[in-house]
Amino acid sequence: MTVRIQTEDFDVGLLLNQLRLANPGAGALVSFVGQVRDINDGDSISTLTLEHYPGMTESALAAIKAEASTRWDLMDSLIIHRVGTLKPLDQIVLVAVLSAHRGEAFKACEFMMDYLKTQAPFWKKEITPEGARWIDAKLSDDAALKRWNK
Amino acid sequence: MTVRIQTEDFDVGLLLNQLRLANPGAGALVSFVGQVRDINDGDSISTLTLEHYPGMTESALAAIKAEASTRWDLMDSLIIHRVGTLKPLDQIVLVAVLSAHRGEAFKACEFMMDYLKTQAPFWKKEITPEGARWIDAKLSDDAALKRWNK
Amino acid sequence: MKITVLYFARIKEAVNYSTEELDLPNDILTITALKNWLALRGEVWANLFNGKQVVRAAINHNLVDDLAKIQANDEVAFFPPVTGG
Amino acid sequence: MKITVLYFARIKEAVNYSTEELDLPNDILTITALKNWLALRGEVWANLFNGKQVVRAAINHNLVDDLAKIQANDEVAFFPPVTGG
Repeated sequence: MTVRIQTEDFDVGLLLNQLRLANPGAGALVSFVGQVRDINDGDSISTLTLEHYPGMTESALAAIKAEASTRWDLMDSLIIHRVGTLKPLDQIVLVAVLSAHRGEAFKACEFMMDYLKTQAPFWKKEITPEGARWIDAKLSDDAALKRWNK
Repeated sequence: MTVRIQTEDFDVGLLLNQLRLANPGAGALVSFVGQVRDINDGDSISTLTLEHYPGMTESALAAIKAEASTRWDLMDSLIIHRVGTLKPLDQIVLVAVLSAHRGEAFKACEFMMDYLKTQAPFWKKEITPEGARWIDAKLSDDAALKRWNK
Repeated sequence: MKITVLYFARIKEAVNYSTEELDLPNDILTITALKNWLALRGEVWANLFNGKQVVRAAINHNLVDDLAKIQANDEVAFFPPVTGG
Repeated sequence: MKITVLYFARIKEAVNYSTEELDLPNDILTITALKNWLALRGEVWANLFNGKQVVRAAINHNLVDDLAKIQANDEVAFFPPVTGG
């Protein structure tokens, strides 16, 4: 069960294979990769800088993984999130969930992303031709989170 | 928009990167990888052979992708399914969906898997220490499909 | 009318071949009628097509239900419920 | 009591530093009280902490609501709604 915050890029193929091959009883691997889009709110993006809260970020992500494991029968999961300055088409985040069957893996992966988006202390600032701007949190992310209330 | 039926293995990392990098407006890539489990119904698995219906398989998978594209705003998607004889830990299937935002990508990817499981003409036969046996379709897969009825 | 019939998976193994060309009697116009007609071929066929096990059908690569109509030159396939993925 | 306060993202930029050690008056016992007290520091602080914009808080790395109690040596953080992923 891995959580990593890093500035470097990550190799999705390698990470998914490691997760999968270490668990021969697992049949289903669901993953999410987020990338920096070239255009946001109509403006082209030069760079995207991710700030975070060292210490809290790791514990928030570990808590999200732990909560997913109590809700669903998972064999392993993985969260890798980059910080620092990225450019369009760079990978931002990988969340991967391994389970015996696909239903639980899909639910757990989406749950982890919805929690990450609303509970983990990351902030995004983008540079556009109009200058620098902080990205606002989305109401749709709060709505996505509410679906998981028990 | 790619559909492939093949006996060879596939490189998930390469395929996901190609899909992602060709679409700079996409922020969300959700994928499912299915692998051959080492134990099924309590018996260890030596090999798993996938038979299919050439011609119908391709058109069924293309129809599944097309239906997903009408239901959600997707930028691209991919289905690769292996046939022939596989062993535990071999990859069976990759379904990947690229969208601007994650909610649609998660829904479309799970939808495509649920349809594939119940509508695409594949059949699995496994060799165990007890001999060969065809795998029965699961009622849970039919139930999963019904959730998508409009 | 003439049609092609394909069999897959455990049905193919039971009947011991994968495809045949058939010239149907005039009154065999639906999947149900074709199943009932095939069931007359003997015990193996009766066991498969007497309705006690689920046999799915496709016509020209489309999944159909048993009421579907068969036309000349159709490719009809019989197979167990699918189990891919 | 003494606490450490951290600021992040646009709040850090507005106050122009990222961390400070504070010795709180005896009646500052909750996040709400701390926000109101910080708002007295001047216009920049008032704009941030007068309740007109959403400022999330964490105590010792846990997200908390504004009624949460502060204890000596706590690490309190203020930041905008998060936008990772």
